[in-house]
Amino acid sequence: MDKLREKAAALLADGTVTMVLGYEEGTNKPRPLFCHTAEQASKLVYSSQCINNLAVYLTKKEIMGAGKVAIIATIPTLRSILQLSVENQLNEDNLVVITVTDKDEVKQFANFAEIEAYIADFQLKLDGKEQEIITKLEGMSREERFKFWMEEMSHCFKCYACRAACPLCYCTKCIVEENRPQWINPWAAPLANMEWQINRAMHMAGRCTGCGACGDACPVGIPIHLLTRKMMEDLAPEFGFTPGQPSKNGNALSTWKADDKENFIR
Amino acid sequence: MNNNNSEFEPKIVAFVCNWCTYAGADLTGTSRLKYATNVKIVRFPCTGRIDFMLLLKAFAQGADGVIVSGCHPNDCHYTSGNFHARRRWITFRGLLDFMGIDVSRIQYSWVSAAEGAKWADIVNTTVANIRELGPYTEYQKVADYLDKEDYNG
Amino acid sequence: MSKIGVFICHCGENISATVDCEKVAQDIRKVEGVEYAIDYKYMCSDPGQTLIKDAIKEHHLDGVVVGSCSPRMHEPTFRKACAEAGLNPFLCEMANLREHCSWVHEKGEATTEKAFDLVKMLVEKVKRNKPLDSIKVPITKKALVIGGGIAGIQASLDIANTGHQVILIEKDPSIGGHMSQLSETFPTLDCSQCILTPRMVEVAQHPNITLYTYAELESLEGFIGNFTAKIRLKAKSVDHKKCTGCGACFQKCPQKRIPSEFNAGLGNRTAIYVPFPQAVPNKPVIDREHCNYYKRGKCKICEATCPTGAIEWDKEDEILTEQVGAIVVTTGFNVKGADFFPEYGYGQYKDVITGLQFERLASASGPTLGEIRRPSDGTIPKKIVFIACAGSRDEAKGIPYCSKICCMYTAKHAMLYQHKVHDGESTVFYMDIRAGGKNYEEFVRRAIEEDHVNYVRGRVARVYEKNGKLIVKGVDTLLSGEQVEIEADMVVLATAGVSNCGAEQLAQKMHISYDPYHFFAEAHPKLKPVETNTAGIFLAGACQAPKDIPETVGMASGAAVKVAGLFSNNELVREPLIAVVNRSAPPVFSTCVGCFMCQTACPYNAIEREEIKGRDGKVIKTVAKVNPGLCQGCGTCVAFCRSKSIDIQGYSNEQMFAEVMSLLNH
Amino acid sequence: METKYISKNGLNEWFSQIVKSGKRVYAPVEERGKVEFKKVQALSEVAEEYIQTTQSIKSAVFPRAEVLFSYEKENGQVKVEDFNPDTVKETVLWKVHPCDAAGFKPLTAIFNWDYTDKLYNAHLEKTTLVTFSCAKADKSCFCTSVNGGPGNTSGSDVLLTMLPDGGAIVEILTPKGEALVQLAASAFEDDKGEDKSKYLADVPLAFDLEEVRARLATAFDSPVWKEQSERCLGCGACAFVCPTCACFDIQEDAHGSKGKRIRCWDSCGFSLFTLHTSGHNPRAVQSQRWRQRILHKFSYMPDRLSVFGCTGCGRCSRACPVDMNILEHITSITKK
Repeated sequence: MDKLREKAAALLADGTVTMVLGYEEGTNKPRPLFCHTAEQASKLVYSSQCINNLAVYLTKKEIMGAGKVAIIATIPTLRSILQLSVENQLNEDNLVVITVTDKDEVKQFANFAEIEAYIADFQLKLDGKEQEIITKLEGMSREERFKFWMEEMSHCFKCYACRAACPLCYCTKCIVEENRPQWINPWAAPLANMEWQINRAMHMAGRCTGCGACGDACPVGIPIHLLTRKMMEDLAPEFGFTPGQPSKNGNALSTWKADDKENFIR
Repeated sequence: MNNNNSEFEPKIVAFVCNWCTYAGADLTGTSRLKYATNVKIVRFPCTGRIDFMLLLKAFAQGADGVIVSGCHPNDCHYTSGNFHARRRWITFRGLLDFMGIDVSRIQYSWVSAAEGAKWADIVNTTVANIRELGPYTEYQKVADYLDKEDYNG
Repeated sequence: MSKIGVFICHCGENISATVDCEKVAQDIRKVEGVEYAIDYKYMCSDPGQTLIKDAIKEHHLDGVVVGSCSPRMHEPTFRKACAEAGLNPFLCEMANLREHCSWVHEKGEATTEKAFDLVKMLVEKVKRNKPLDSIKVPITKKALVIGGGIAGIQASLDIANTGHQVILIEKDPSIGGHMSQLSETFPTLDCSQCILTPRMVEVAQHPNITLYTYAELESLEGFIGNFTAKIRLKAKSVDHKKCTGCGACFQKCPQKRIPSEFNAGLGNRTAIYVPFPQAVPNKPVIDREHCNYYKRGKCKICEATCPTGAIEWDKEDEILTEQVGAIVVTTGFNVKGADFFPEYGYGQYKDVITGLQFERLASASGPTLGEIRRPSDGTIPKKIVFIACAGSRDEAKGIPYCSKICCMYTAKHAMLYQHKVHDGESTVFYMDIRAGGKNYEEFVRRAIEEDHVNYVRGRVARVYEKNGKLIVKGVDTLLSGEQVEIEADMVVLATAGVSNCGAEQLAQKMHISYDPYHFFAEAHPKLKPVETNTAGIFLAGACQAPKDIPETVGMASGAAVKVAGLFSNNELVREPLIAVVNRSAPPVFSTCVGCFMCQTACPYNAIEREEIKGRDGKVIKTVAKVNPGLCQGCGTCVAFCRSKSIDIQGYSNEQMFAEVMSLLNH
Repeated sequence: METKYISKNGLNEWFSQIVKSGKRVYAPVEERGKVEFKKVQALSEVAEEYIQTTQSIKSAVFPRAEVLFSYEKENGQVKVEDFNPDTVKETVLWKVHPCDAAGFKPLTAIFNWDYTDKLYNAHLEKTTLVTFSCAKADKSCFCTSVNGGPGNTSGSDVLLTMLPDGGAIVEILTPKGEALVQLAASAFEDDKGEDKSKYLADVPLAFDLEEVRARLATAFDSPVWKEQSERCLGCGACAFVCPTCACFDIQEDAHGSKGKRIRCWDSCGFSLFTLHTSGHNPRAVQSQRWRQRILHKFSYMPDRLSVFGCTGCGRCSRACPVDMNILEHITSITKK
């Protein structure tokens, strides 16, 4: 922890960066911290409890400003950074990416390519609880699954915390805000909620890096992250992607292969 | 399910590309082959243009079934629009199924401009299939929730 | 509030026999926004069209729906009629009441109801139509042809003869390509150079053709009608303006043992060289890799012998920038060489050669002056074996396709051999004989029947040397199924035709697609065989797939006509049914976030990057921009764009949404 | 009004009489690991062990989405079917917390400020609040700092304070409450004179509300908003769980020639909330939206409506994905 604070303080003190994004102690668990001065760096913490995906702030102009910024990134954050870079949302020269390794060492990446090499060693796996719900759902009849999701969706009040917490939901105008035509009804109701989630999942297809921030953010506890995770699990082998590892040559929906399956097409 | 399936007339919307299936359906007409009136065709330039949301909107608006049809692989007027569409369908189907939406109500097909007879067959079998499945009330019920007194916000 | 006019056609009785047209017209009047509705016997007739035109003027209509036959039939007719009445033609839509309704349903209420629904759907669409103007793209009437083989020569001459300027670039020191290497050509056995060289000369002398040999495409930007090509003129080290082509230099050049590319390695050339006697231009270049001076800093014998002082030792590559309106890619193919067939002993035994090498042996201008002699000892082979499908149609070799020309040239080779070596004995091992083409089958039959070439259906397993003979081991799968073993003096492999080296990089430079074997991809396998997916770039010849000379020439002329067609107008006029990226008020400017995933989705590379700059010139954001010259209007990007920032004119999100909603609203 | 005692059995009896009367009863129910208000039939369904429901009960009077009126066009005529207050059902909200009940006061003030909202008032009129004093609190609770408390009666019709014997002290506060008690009058006994404060949770005073108000009066241009809101993601979770947030949007659910006009929840935290058609946004950045949220609750509402827009329930702090702890933020303002 001291090494991390020292590193952050040094970056700020020598003017390398104007801000360091990291974590501080919060009410129940660590929360995002924005250090603008070397003194503030003393508040930095880092542990497995740090679950917010800080990459979400990298596309917010009002937060980032024009200067160079450092980010203390967890593995999920690193994945998101890579995906954002593939999608032309980051300027490699304006970003210092730091992580804390398993051995508690502070590691600064020279470039995005180095991040790519680093995260290749970390396999993205569904945790037991998630797998359990997915297995349960797969065991259900279709009607039961529909009931399950409708019940879940009936709790959604469209606060869009899922969207706000997701580093890859960075559109200037979200489809739910589009009203010519009004693709998705803007009020909270089971169908309108489900249409939103279907859109979110489709928009995440081949892009989601599986950080789970959407599910963590949902104040009413809908396991929405399963939708994007399930898509990842299903599409990766189908289309030859590695879950959690961004593909530079387009994503699941912007590319195709001549031998994609078509057993469902007459 | 509807008890009067014999009287049930399914509402089916067909989303087709201009160059193959629309032309194929034209050929069905020129060949005077007959099919059920339940299906209405919406013309798109290419299957690549068909937004998945339009399918959902059709169901929400009361469609009981949907046909999506375009050029056979390698026949796309735009070379690869149908390949992109196929990808999208694979992805979309998987998601819908996981959410419990009845994907058997969506008939995907390749119908070329020369396959007038195939188009008539696709329409007729889809109508029969949807007639068998009954109206998609499961979906339509949630679509107009606002009239449901029990909905607790 | 819209003022839509609806015109229901009876089509004689084609529609009215099953649809109550009068009722449809009556009912549609009640639909909001419908100002006028009428039914008529023949809408497409003159009086019918007049009906529409009058109604547009009288009722100030801002949209028209014609309920009649398929729009694929009469859309242009009715749009033209609307335009004549002063209504933007893209405010006219057609409901398909004939092919999609009256002809496929029985008479009845349901049929009339469906007809009404179809008309209503189009009414809802047309309410959201926008007046559109055709897209006009200026055209630079100059073509670039890449590759100076027979395809490039033919395309250049054809384009030049229509009066347009052509720039032909060739990477080698001379044009001519593979065809110039061939001895005689099937199925007529006329001498290849005799028919080719006049064309080469014509190219060189044509006032409309600018020829750059020893030149390659460096980069390509722009779009149809408006390409900017950068061409690298490789340093020839000889000033061709001064050089008279006397040949003194290469006679004196001390580097004499460089394998000649033209002779497929069977002969030698010097470091300063003209690839072959009939080369165009017939002036030498210095091969710097082998030149003593460039290698060791000493020699300059050529400079000493040159009577005009044409040698330019310090010459550097030049980059030439040319504006062109269309490009024809004719970069040809190659044949698989050495190391690819260890089991056939190629590269190991001197007398196992490729078909191309055999061409050089059989050519009167070749290293043996047309006599078939073994490369190893110069003797005349008495027994010769030809192996077809060497590599082709072999999944294990990674070449599953048929190279198409080998069956024919193998028959030709065997025939030429029999003509030249009267007491010789030739055997052809083949898998199938593919002789589809005018007089092709007859040609093969002649080889077998008149020249007594021994055709054995079967694969050769191995070729090895024993006592100075090449032992060819194979199986006759047609007759006996038994092992065949032939002691041959020479073996000729009909090696697979493959894409030219560098094809992939060239395709990427031009943004055209290519297949898994790096042959360039045509826009449509049947209907657009000479077009690529990038508008304005055309293909001809074996760069698209292996093909023979007649096919290549035909394709080249086809491509030339496409170019000439394009150049026949000052502007390219296109239907405006293309995608557009939205623009909105500052500070957003466009809802496009610049993820550029649409770029990978677009089949036409029509999506570019545009920087939106503030008054201070600083880039505010980078967004997608559709190049109207390239977009073909498929709409794949539209369905793909997450933020709906890209939309397609004529099939917009609002239009399609309204159509679907209207179909189900009752 | 009147204080009574009700035994454990009496409570059961009263509850079943309420259900029997045909009124809808909403109470906290534990499901999917969350406690939320839900329609119930039996007291046994009601959750026991929890601090706070995730969402407030404001949806009982201000639903997430509600039809203002419906219309149909035919032959050029428009037929409008207005909201009918008679369709609103009698509803009992059972086991509401005092901070939730307190939220009804600012809500009522908002919906009757410059315009008397027919829908809101119709719901309110038919709603009876049976509030339970809080015996437990967590570190997000701060009702005592915003004029409330774990046994506060504001907004309630009946306030129950549970006793160790399973019975409860019953404070009947309004005629509506009295009417509800009358459904099972025999279940109630005379007040036993117990002091309810013994059974209330300890919620320490964190800040001086008037001091906050005074400081905010001059804080519009303070850098504090940017500092506090840096991590704010701009979602609407805080507003939607809040018992007093009342922002709404009016939307159209149109289907061809018919449709409905719908009122649905909105949030000042969304950037779209104040976006003009021109593209201009008077609250262009999140810090401005955060400032609006705080000033509205702690400055504008007391100025205009004489009631604070915060009841100290702490739901926003618990719901926030990035721990925008309102208690911490407000406290820090008093310390600046």
